[in-house]
Amino acid sequence: MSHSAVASQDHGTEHSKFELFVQIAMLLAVITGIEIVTVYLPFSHTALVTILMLSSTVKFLFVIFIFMHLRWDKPFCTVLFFIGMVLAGFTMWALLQVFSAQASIPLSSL
Amino acid sequence: MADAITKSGYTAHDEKITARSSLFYRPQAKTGLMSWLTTVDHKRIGFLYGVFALFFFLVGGVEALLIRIQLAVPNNNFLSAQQYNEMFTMHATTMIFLAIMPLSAAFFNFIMPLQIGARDVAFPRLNAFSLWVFLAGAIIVNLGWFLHDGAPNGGWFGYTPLTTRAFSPNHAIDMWVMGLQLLGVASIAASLNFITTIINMRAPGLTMMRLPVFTWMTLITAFLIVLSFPAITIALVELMMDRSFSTNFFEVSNGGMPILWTHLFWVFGHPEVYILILPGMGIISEILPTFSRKPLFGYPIVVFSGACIGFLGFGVWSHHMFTTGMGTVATAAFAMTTMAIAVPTGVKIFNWIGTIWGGHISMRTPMMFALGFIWLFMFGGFSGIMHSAAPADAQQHNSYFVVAHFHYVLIGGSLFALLAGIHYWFPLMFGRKVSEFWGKLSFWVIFIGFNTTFFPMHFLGLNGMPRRTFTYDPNMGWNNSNFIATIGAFILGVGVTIYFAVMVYTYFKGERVKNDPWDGRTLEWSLPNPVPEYNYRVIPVVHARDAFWYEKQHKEEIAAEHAKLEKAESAHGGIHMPFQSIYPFIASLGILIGGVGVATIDSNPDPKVIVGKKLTVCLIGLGIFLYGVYCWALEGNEGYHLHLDGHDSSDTKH
Amino acid sequence: MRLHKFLHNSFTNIRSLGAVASLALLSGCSWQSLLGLDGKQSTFITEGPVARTQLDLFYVTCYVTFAIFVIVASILAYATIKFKARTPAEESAIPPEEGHGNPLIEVGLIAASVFALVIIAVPTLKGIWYTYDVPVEEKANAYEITATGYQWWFKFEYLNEQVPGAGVLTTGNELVVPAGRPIHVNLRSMDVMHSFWIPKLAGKVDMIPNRGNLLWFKADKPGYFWGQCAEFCGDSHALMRFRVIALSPRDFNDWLDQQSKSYRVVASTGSGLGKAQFASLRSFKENEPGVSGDFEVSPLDAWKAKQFPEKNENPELITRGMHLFSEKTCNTCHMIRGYAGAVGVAGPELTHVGSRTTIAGGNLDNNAEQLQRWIHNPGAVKPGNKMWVNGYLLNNIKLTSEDEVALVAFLQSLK
Amino acid sequence: MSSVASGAIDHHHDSTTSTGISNKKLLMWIFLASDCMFFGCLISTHLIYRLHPPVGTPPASSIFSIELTSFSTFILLMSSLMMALAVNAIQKGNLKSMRASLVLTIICGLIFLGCQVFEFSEFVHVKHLTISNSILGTTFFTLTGTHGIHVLIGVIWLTTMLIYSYTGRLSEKDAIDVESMGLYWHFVDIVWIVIFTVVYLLEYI
Ligand code: HEA
Ligand code: HEA
Ligand code: HEC
Ligand code: CUA
Ligand SMILES: [Cu+2]
Repeated sequence: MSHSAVASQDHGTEHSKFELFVQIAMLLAVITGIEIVTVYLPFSHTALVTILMLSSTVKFLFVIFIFMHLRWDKPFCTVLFFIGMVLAGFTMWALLQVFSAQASIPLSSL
Repeated sequence: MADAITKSGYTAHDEKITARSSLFYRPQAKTGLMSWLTTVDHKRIGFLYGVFALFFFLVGGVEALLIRIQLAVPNNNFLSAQQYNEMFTMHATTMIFLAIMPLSAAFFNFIMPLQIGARDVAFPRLNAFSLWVFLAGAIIVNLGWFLHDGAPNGGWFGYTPLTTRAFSPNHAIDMWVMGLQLLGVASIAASLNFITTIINMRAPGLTMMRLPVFTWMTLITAFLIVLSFPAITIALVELMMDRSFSTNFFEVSNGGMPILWTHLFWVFGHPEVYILILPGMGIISEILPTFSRKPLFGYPIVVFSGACIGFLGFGVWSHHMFTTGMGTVATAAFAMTTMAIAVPTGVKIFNWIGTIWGGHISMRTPMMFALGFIWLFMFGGFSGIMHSAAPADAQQHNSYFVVAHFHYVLIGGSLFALLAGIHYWFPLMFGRKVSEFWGKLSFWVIFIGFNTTFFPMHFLGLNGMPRRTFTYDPNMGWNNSNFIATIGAFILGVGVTIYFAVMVYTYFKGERVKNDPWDGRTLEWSLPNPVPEYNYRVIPVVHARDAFWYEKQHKEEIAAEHAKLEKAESAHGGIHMPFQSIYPFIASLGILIGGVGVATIDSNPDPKVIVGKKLTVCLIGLGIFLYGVYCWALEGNEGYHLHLDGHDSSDTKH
Repeated sequence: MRLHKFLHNSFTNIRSLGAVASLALLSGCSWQSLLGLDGKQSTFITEGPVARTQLDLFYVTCYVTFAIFVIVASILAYATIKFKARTPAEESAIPPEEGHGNPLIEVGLIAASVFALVIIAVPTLKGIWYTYDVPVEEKANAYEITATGYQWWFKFEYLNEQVPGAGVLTTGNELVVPAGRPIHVNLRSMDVMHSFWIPKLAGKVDMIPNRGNLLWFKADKPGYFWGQCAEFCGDSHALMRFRVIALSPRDFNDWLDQQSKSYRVVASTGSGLGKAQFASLRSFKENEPGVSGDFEVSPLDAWKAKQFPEKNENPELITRGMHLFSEKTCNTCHMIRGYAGAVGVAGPELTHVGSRTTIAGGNLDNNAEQLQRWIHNPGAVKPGNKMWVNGYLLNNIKLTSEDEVALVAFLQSLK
Repeated sequence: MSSVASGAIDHHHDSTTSTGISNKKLLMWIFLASDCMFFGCLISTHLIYRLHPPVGTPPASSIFSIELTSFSTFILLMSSLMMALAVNAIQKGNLKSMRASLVLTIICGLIFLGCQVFEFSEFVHVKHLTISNSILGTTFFTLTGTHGIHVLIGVIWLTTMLIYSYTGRLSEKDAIDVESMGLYWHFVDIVWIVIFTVVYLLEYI
């Protein structure tokens, strides 16, 4: 069986990961701060929503790719997680679409 | 089975090990009750899944017969309305969650590791845990039959607000919710395990595009389970919160929307029906090539279409809701995606026909069931397409036309495939073979009984008969079809009885067969039957898609290779075997007790007396569960090494 | 020889079957009735444009899938027969060549499937938009009604018809509509999910709490139609039925006038009532059929006959029943317009209950016997019935058979 | 190797998996994929009800306290950093530094939980928003509560691991266990990133 062994993960390239992690954490904190400030800015509703969605996606991606090592792992892990993430995202989107249709406005909010 | 496995496998154990892990009790019994409760062997677990599933299949079948008796004649009062509602709710819940799914799981467990040349699944104890939690869930769902509150009666999709406390005040629905919740946990845990196993434990050379199709479908099914069960889990949590903590998810007076349940349920529910059919399709894709003595036609595209079905299956849920007034755009979108599913499904049908085309078809029982599957499933698929035309579905929805559709795909599809699979792998599992005569007889009786039962239902539905009605009037024009359907159900019952009687007989007394009786193509047939505990003496190296077929054609090279591998392996320390463990069982027992406590016992209405009966039972359950998990974690995933000399197994210590 | 005879026989059989069929067609029998598909809720018999659109679409799906079925099934059957190994020798012969598939065939078949689906998809899309709401050009002519589902009966509110002092005109379980006009029905539910289905007029749409669904239909001509709740809604879901009566515009207006009146008071003549006038109670078996439908005349005529007072009315009995109606707390749940105190809304409005063909959600014929059966023990007719559970059991309503007969007379008088 | 008749089998397997990814890690990733769907449905529920709130619902921004939430968001981010450092440390074989990071992670987790308890009790007692008196309360408490339970489980897991690292059950070669736990912890963090945006921030625009 041993000859089928694939070399175990390579963690050799992590000389400066400590700094990287700290930097990323700072970055995330900064983005969060910006988010909090943006909501009070006089932008249009759609613009604000877009900004918020984008910034939280960026944070999301930083965490999974850096903190959760996806960047250094086998791409397969990324694929696996993205199957779930994409399907969940799609389902959420579809549900929200269905429920925001005119036909779905509940009587209790009319 | 106990016998078969014990005899075939390695039985002695290493004393040194016993001493070393004396802190925790590591059971080693290979026979008797303890050996089953503590087993981590995927074959035994698979066998248990199968036994439970078949038992529940009979239970569900008896419920179906009671339904049919009630409907045989108009205005019958064989069952009361309440009993009838319990009957179809439990019939569906039992058949779907306790019969077809675990029967598929039985094959996943038993066959899949063999097909990928593995010695076990990735997490053997987690696998045992899944089994026992499944059983706990099954018990809780069925508990109502024996209690004052009665069995669940909200229909298998438990639409709110009928299932909220206001309209179903007693504990029947609580048991349903709790039971389904546990079944979900069991299914997800098992599926995580299967995915890891298939992805990570393949024999060398077994690339993904060489995987047997059954294994592929196992993988896709497991993904579907892992991704769709969370939706029902959330729905059930919300319902449970509504029932127990008076939240407002489905409480209209505070702005709740019952329609939300419907969506969440079908977000799960539609993938669920593919969870039921894909394993069947996998089995069929194994059987047809074997008995046509030809490789599967268009392997890559069959695999791809399987994945496609799985993926598309997440985008069609609202076709169960065409009549909920979603609005034109949503209805149209879901109608289109639903139709799209016909394409990959059709591709599979075409490729199966392509497989038998030009083959040498040996018409054995498994093959009969497999061909029956194609016919009936295709038929059921067509009525599915009729549903997908949303305006037409406005007439068909919740009528017997739907009942006809889904029994064609569920019985004609899933069940036929599973029955085929039982016949097909029986020799491998038990070393005996079902008599062809009795096998074929049961096939024909089932086939005829099935069509007699469900074909008339198409017309019943179009003639306006709604489903889930415990009675109907004699002047509606439904009498004849209903009566025929009832007769059919009894023919079907006879067929099923023959089938099982023959299986049981064969298990004890059937004709013994040599290895590889069907001239199989996939790896599992290279094993002796019954399969030894460690599966493969030597983990094989895979060179081609139909691995065993290739081996049979390159006997010398393979033999040489085997010898080399064997040497390497024994130098490496022998065969790794995991220890048995009782803790998965104990943890599940805790879950069972806690679950029963939560679901059935009235909490003390007086808030000052908090420590009511309920809390006590729940805490006991929780305690046992935590104890189980704690010991499970601490005992560690250790195991022992096994050395085999020649053909006799023996125990060597280095 | 025997074969010949067999063929001959079956041939004559087919011929005679054909003869029967053509005879039936000539005599006006449709294929639906030949096949027994002409039930009261048959979707094969359409009496309005919505149901017709749905049926036409259904036929399209049938044709397409049938064509595919014929092709695929014959190839499958051919392959099975042709390539079957008939002898053990054939079985163990050298296996056929190892073919692995043919991309061209696959692509061709995929294209063919997609094409077949397009044939279905186009009318599907058209149908979705057509059946969803009243077409724009007919909107102005549409008649609006709100239907509300309760466990296990329907309430109908005629939004355009105001009854002075009593809000909109309300009825229960029998929906009377004008024929030839599009009817726009708002679907509501006050408890659990129900579904509103009149197979011959339109496919179903669900009644969902906290959701404003709608459905439209149009009856081509006056008629009497069977409807049914089509979403599982608890114990008596099977018994949650209703009727739709489509009337010519003239009749409909007459009906509206009649319905807008307060309840019909039958003046007492003052003569006492003798014992003999009480009919004795027939005991019913549980689940015994009591259901309308085998009308001697056409259902519509039967309905029309119901609009007039019963022949041998007994004013004393009716007056007695009228008093009992509030004595026995019936009025807490049932509204009778004009009857002081009868303002309940938990049950169907009874102002003109005597003019309906059925009672108890389209379950029982509206005649003295069945009415008595109903008020004697509603729970035995409809398991779990709210009138039984929240009325009889909760209010401890006890009726002697005299009471029952009097109440029945009263109810029957409400034309 | 051959002289040891028993041992942790999984390790052996891990290094020889078909993909080279260890079983535990793979299992964790699939589980997280599944959990995406889990939280996806919960968040959808919340958003759907926010889409058309019943008449008379008070604006959520009058209930939420952005300061507190921002603070706990920040804390959770820092805990993620600590967790990443812990994994980094044990992968380099530095058990001591891992312990330190773990302790900090646990503290951050506890602070987060503390904030949540404070927030909840404030909402209930001061703002009169309970789980049953309005749909907002229902979805809000269920969603954030479920997330809180995930955090709690994480804290218990972290603590167990910390204890193991002293008793010797957890050593340098068990990096994979810490790594899987880290994946879980980070996931809980990203769920919060989403919740913070769609549940809290969106209410203020
Ligand atoms: C094994 C389970 C299974 C399977 C595989 C399917 C397969 C399909 N189902 Fe079915 N379905 C159920 C189980 C299943 N279903 C159940 C249990 C319910 C009812 C639940 C309840 O209400 O209780 C249900 C209900 C249901 C409905 C809702 C009906 C209603 O309540 O109103 C719809 C609507 O669109 C539907 C559609 C389909 C379609 C389009 C497929 C397709 O996947 C079928 C595709 C197959 C083919 C089409 C045949 C082969 C193809 C060819 C030969 C190619 C060429 C063909 C064409 C181009 C048309 N199903
Ligand atoms: C895989 C799933 C599955 C299977 C296999 C079956 C199998 C059968 N089902 Fe059903 N069924 C469903 C899934 C399934 N069903 C679902 C999902 C519903 C919808 C429920 C709902 O609306 O909520 C439904 C609903 C349903 C209805 C409609 C009820 C209603 O709407 O009012 C009917 C009516 O005829 C029916 C009949 C049958 C029959 C006759 C069988 C037969 O095939 C059964 C054959 C088996 C046997 C006949 C057993 C043989 C056993 C013996 C002979 C006794 C031996 C006993 C011992 C040794 C103890 N089923
Ligand atoms: C708790 C409330 C309640 C009380 C009290 C009550 N009813 Fe009813 N009644 C109902 C409900 C609810 C229905 C509809 C039942 C169904 O069809 O499922 C009904 C139906 C009826 C019907 C059939 C109406 C139709 O159009 O189908 C009649 C007639 C009737 N009730 C008469 C009476 C009489 C007479 C009494 C007094 C003895 C009475 N009810 C007391 C609730 C009540
Ligand atoms: Cu109302 Cu079924
Ligand atoms: Cu579906």
